[in-house]
Amino acid sequence: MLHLILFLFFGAICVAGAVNLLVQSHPINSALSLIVVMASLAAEYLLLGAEFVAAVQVIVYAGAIMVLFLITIMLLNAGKEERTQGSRVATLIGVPGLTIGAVLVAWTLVGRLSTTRSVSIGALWGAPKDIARLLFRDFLLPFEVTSVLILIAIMGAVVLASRPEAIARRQYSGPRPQETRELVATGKDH
Amino acid sequence: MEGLGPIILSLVTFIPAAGGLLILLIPRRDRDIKVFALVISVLAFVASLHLPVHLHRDPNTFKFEIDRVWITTPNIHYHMGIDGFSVWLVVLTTFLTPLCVLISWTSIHERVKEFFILLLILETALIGVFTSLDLFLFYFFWEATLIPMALLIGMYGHGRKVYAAVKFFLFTMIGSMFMLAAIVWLYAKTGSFDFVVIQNAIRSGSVPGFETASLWLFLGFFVAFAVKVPIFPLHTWLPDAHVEAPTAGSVLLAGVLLKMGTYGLLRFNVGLFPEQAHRNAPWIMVLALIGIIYGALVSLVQPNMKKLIAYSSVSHLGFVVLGIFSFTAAGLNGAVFVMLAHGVATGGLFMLAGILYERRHTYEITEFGGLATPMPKYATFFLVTVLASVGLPLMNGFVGEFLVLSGAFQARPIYGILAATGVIWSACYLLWLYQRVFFGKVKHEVNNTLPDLNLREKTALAPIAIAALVMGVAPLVWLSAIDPAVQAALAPFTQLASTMVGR
Amino acid sequence: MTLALATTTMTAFSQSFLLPNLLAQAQSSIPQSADYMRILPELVLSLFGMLVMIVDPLLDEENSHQSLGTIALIGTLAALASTFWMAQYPGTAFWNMVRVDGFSAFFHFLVIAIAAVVILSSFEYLRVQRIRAGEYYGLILFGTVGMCLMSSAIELVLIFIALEISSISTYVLAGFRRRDAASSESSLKYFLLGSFATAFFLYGVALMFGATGSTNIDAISQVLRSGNVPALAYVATALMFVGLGFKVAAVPFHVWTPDVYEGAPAPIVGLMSTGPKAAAFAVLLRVLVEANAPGRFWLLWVSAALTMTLGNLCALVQDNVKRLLAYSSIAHAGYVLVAFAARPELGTSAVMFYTAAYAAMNVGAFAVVSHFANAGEKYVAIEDYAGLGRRSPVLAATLTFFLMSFIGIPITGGFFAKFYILSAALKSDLVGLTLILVLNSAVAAYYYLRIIVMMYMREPRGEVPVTPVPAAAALAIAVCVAATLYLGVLPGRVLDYAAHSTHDLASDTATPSASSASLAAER
Amino acid sequence: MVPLSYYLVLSGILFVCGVLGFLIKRNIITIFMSIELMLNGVNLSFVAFAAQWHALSGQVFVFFVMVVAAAEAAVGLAIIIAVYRTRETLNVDQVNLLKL
Amino acid sequence: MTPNPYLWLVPILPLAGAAINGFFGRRSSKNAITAIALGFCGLAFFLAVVIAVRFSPASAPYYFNLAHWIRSGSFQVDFSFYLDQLSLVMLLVVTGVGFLIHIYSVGYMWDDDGYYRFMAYLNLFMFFMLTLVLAKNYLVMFIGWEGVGLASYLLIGFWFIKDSAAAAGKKAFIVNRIGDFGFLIALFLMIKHFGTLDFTHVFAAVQTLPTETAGAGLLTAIGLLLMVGAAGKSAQIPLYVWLPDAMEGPTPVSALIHAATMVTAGVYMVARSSAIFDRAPMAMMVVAIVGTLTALFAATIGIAQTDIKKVLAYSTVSQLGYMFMACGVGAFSAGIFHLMTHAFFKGLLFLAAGSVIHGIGGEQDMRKMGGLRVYMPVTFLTMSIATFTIAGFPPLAAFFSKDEILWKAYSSPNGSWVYWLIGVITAFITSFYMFRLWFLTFFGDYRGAIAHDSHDPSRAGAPATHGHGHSHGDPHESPWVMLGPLVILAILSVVGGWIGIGGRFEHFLAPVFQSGAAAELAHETAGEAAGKGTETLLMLISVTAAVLGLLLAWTLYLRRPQLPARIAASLGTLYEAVSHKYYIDELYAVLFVKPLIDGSTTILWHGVDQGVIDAAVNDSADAARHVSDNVRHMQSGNLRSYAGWVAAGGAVVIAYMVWMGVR
Repeated sequence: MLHLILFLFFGAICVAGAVNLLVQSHPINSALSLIVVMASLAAEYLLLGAEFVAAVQVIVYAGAIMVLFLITIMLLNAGKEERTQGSRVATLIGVPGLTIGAVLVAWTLVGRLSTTRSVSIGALWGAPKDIARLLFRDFLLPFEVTSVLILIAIMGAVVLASRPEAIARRQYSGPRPQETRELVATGKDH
Repeated sequence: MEGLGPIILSLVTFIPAAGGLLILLIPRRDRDIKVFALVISVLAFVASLHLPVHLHRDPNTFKFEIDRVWITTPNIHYHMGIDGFSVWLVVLTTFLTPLCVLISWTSIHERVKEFFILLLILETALIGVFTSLDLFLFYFFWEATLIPMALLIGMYGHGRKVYAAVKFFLFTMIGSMFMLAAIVWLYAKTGSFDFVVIQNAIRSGSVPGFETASLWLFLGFFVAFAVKVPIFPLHTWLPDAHVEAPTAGSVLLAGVLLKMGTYGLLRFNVGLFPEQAHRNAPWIMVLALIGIIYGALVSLVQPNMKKLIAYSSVSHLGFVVLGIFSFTAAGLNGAVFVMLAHGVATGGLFMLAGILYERRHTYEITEFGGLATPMPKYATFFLVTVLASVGLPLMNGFVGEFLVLSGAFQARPIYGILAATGVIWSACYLLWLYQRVFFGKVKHEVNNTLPDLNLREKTALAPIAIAALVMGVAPLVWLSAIDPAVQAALAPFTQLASTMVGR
Repeated sequence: MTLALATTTMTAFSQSFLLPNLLAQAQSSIPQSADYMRILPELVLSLFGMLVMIVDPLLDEENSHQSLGTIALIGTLAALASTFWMAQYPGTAFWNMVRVDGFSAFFHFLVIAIAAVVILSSFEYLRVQRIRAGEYYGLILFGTVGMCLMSSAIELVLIFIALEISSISTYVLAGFRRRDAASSESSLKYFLLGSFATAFFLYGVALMFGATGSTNIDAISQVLRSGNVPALAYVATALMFVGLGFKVAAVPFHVWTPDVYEGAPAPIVGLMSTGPKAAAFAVLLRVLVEANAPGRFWLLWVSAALTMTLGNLCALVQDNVKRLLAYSSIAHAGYVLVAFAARPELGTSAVMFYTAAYAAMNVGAFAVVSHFANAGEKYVAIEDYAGLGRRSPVLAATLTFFLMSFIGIPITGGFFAKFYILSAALKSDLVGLTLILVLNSAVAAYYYLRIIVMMYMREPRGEVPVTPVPAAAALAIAVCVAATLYLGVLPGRVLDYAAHSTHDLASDTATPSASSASLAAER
Repeated sequence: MVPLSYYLVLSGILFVCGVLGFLIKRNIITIFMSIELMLNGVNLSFVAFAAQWHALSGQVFVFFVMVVAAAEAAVGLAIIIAVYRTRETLNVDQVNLLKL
Repeated sequence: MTPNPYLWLVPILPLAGAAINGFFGRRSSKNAITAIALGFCGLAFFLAVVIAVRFSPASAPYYFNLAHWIRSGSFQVDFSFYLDQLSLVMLLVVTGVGFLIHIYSVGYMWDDDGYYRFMAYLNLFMFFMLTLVLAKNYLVMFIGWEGVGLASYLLIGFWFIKDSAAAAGKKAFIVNRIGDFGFLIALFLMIKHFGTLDFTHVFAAVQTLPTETAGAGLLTAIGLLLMVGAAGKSAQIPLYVWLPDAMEGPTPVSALIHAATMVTAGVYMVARSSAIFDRAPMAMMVVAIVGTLTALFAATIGIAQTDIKKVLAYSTVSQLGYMFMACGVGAFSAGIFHLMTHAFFKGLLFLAAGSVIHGIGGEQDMRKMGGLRVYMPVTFLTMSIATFTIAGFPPLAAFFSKDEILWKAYSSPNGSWVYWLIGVITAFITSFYMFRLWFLTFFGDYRGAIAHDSHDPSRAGAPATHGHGHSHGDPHESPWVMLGPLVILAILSVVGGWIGIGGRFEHFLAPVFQSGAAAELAHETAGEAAGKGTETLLMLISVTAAVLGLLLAWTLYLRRPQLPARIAASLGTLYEAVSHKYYIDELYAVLFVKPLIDGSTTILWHGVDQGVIDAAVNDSADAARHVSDNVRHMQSGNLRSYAGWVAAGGAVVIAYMVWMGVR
């Protein structure tokens, strides 16, 4: 009973945060509401008895990733977003389609689910030890491979975030490309 | 005894292409290239003469057969061989190519090297179409003719050459795609590309699901060939292609490429699907009929010499289709013979038109008139070719048309009668053309100064005239080779044909 | 910055090699040497990737291109060699994470070969476009690792991670032309939509996990072949199809392709239109065919039809060669999907052959394009190709050859590729699809022809420069021509191999007849 | 006692919210956030299913997903910065040089 | 049937001459050319005579197979030649008259630049004509049939500088082609039903068939179709239109081809096919009617013509009508008889007219002639003989032949008095316009202006007509090389008919027309008593008709020359119509030619070809491009739209899969 209440409570916060993310016009607020969502999700994980995941959720997501987001927002001091009408397709086709899909999925999830067994706190024997066993034995390869992933991410970040002029000044010679987008691109060089 | 046996066929087929590749190595001195190309093409011609000379007469097998495994999966063989249908077409190709080389001697100024390379490669592809007995090989050569021809039109043509080239390419491409589907179906069901194997499989009824599919297969092949022939509603690429193409291109286009279509109808549509062919004969013959009369009438009013000849080809090939689908000995013999005759005569006409274009840079008939006075030799050659094309007895045009018509008449009298009106039409448009171009006083001053044929042109034209005459006087030389193949092809039709005549 | 890089490299290094030894005490939890053999190419690739990263700071920008490129090239070649070695050790490794069989070996070889050729064709390009070589080659190598893993992984999670590796590396590579706004935009679009689609895929994985209780392909296929299929599995398949359909650019998930291809550097387009795509097809085969995903027949049928038709239609009026080729690649994806709709034992080998043939010709075509594009990729409009046939005949001839292969003229790989798909489709009586395919390839001839016409039948436009083809690019193009020709003249060996490995796939799964039966049931 | 389907529905809602955000938000960063939202939704269902099947692997997946998400975040934000450099805007509707 | 190895030489010789002159004539001297042409033609004639001398009815017919020509399946055609009484007659006529005209041409064409061409063409014509005559099967006959058409095309258009000549040549060829079309169909019918084209086999097969009473039948069809061919070649209604125009050709050509030989080929062919016609009475009747009508029709036109050659042309048409009338009533021998005599006197007429034209410098309008008998006596003499002959005065050749025809038309079972009546009327008209011509040309006084003024500039391109240095100035007699043939022909047209007396000619030909002749003979013996009396009566009537014609012409054109104009005025439109040949050419132009050209241009070419087919092709291409242009706007470049597509697509996929799942 209590369990259900807790679930509903955190679920409500979670959804509220998600919706808030959508309605807020300033990225900062969206980011914050996203943090709310993540935090409440962590609680839900606890309810499902996944302590480890809950912990990682808070540390990695709320801690690391969102910080990155905030830093970027600050760096680019992104203002309130203007409500431009760039795409009719998104609203006319995407949203209705999305709703249909969502309804159908939900219907399958609720109605046709093979089992609707319910779960209670601590139902899982999710001790970190077992998880470690999984991670470093059964899932050793994915674990190792993630390192490659991270490496790529770092390289990518380094390449893309560094300023192109650095190269340009050193090697550039000959006439500027004339195309408009080139002008847009190089307009910032000096 | 088949002399050189199996090698000769590959030799004939690939001599030109080899020559073309050699030209790649020759430095860009146009004269050497031309001479070399001429030598190669003549060589190919001489080699090809070996075929009819040593051709077995027995109907049921292919001659000079060579059958080697090329690719194991899919089961593709390098299978070549000829019979009465194809042998003369091969010779026709090798016969026309040297003349093409001669005729483009001076008319091609730039990118000479590429031109002759393309020409020779085209020749190989054409021969290959007639010699290959493996459906894949056939399809390969079939497509291979496409590119050099399109390039010849597009690079060396004039006027709306690009439009013409693209139109030519796409028409044929779309058609051949359906053929590819049909071929793949056959392969999927029989596990072989080999013409003979497939034919036997079909005859023995050991192809699963053939009954239901046969109509579609027939149509698949038919569309591809109908575009090439061209049969009536699919013919509009032809005039454009001809008008814009360089002379040599037109000659090979009219002389040989169109025959690929009729040959295909004969070899595959009739050879593989006799029942379907027989069932669909009526409407196909109607189309052929329309082609004959329609083509003639339209060509009657063409202001452009080449367009006129092009439409006349539509009319003439209508005869071929009519003959093929009459399923009578006379019809088929005639059809094949018309192919050859038309190849020679119309090829000649295009060469003549080209010669005139070289001098005046126009094909408009109104630009000429009274040419018989300044260039009598030219006029004479033109007359001979026209008469051959009109189908005057003792000229090659007559024998074929006569046989086709009598065959069609035996099969379906009314068709024969309607088709026979073509005899009148051809006289109308060709003689009218001749009158407008050569008779009367010289209308435009420039035409007074036109030089008559020079030696090169005469040597290019003489073979045409001679061939036209010889084929008309001694057609047996050709027919005696064709007839066995016809008998073989008609074997499955004997009862069908008889019922048809009965109707 | 380089220091940071070096350290991360070391950590990654240590992670991937020392840790197993640390764990060596716990018995039965030690990866055997065979396990390493089965990921040998991946190991080699990442090794050389790191090598590139290490060497990069030591060289100065000016002439680092050649040396780094050479290292990367050697790496790919070594990996290529090691593929054969790997193929000697069929079986699963790392506790059912990867399986080495003919199938995965085939795609390993293909993907690595693509990477090698792309690297080769990039030598000059990087100098002309003033792109930093170190990260470029590194990313290609690491991305290749991801692609390789995609083809051999049989665990959805690993597949997911591998997918991410290849995707992220290509996201970054797409944005490498830093001075060009188009490049970064394409990178952004690719990235956002890519992760959007990945989320769908992931959701599908989750639901599949929920439906079957496992994420191992074999286990899943066991469940899915056993009588009653949970409804959830259908939804899961749908969602995974969305994700993978995006990767292979199937309509309507293709929308990103043209923009990204137009903006990205030409050689990278050559890579990402073939490498990740081939890998994605491999995954699609694993997920749909090997796992015998339910209810896929009409899904594939329709999306195949849509994909090829739409791709060709849009390509008709394109004036930018890269964009045109992008649409054409969509169309070709459609052709491949036709093979997916065919009976598995027939379709699979057709898919494999097609991806190989398409890789050969497409990489080649883009190599030509990227050479011709010149600094800042100025000359990518079709009009710029006018008279190319006269100004550099060889280049034009090779491009024509590739275009012929696209069209499907015999003795090019493209012909047999199309041929096999057709025969597979006809053997499984997909007459409708066959006709659509035939019509499409006829239409397609038109826009490929446009380029040929431009090159041969139009007069040259003066201002477009034609620089002589540098050795490396020439070599790359030559390799592509050779491959296309080889596949077109002697497709036998490759086909046998594909068919054979199809048997692997089919035998890993239950009898193919079962799955085809399930397909038949769906019609 | 909470029926499992509740968790799944919640995850579904989150996922849908993410997609919706992608569709309607204009700011690139926010769009990226909504992708993260979608991933979170997926994570929840992973954990829920893990609970259903009593399979820990479900939780391990979440771990991997987070790692991937982190990597994506790094690259994604870098890309966004690059785009901002060339275009000086974060509005998606204005990032459409490449079209048709 | 006895083989005769010389037969094939007869046609081949002229061909050799043609070939030699054709190839080398341009560079060789005129004498050489003359020698070659006359030599080979003469040889042919000589050979023909030899063959005739060694001809014995007992061993006839002769044949010779030169070589196989066409074979397909069971059907086969050979180059084979055949000689029986019928073809012997034709052979002699053709070679004889032909040779004479060759000689005449030497004089007539000597000054023409195209002399060698002309001679070559003439020889070529001889070759084809002889092939036609000596053919053993219909296809070889067809060679000659088409070949003479070609020759006449070339010779009519000999002065191709003149547009009218070129057009006339084309017209002749095409109209002939229309006839040949019918001929071909007839051949196809034979092939289909008899499987052969060889005369002997075909006729043998025909013999087995019953006589067709109710018209519609195989033989009737064949007969009618053959008649179409004959009508084309022999200028019968409705295909006669080409012959008058053909007069554009040099006069010897008109004499040889369009009077003596080629135009009679149709008659020969019908006679040759007598076996078929005998069993197709319907077809016979058609032949007779066509012949009769043509005879009358052409004659009426002949009245009002002013061009001397045109008059002769129409008279030729009308005389051919007589021959067909004869064939039509089953009197083939009579037809052939008239054919022979006609060859003599009509050839003579033309040659004489040619000599006149030649003598007064190319003038052909009779109104510009007159009183020429003093200038050119020989021509006058011969011309007079010819005129009286054609008018049918006894005992000249035409008297016998024409009378024979009229009698058969009246008496034979298929005949009737109607044919006879029209025949007599025609005879009257004939003699009228012929004497009109005679009086206008030779009597009165010379109305021609000074010769060189009389030159019609349009003739500038035709050197032969004014090539003579001395042709300017007064009219003059022609050289003997031209007069010689005139004289010979004149003699022939006097004595030529006598061989017909007492039905000798008919009995000579009897073996050829077995069935038909047999029928007639039977009939004659039956109506013997009545026969003789009526025959003489009818003979008298026709002679009177001729005399009346003479008198009328005399009154109108000699005694009261102003009368014709007044009559013409009073007749008004009728006269107009007659003088314009009843506007037939114009009618054809409106009915066939113009609709054909316009229809092909507007409907077929611009309409179907460009308007429908090409338009369809191009439109579909444009449509594709258009669709593509719209479809690609799906690619708006906006990220959210793309996401929208993905989401929507995903929704569809999910929906489908859910449905699959719950199904």
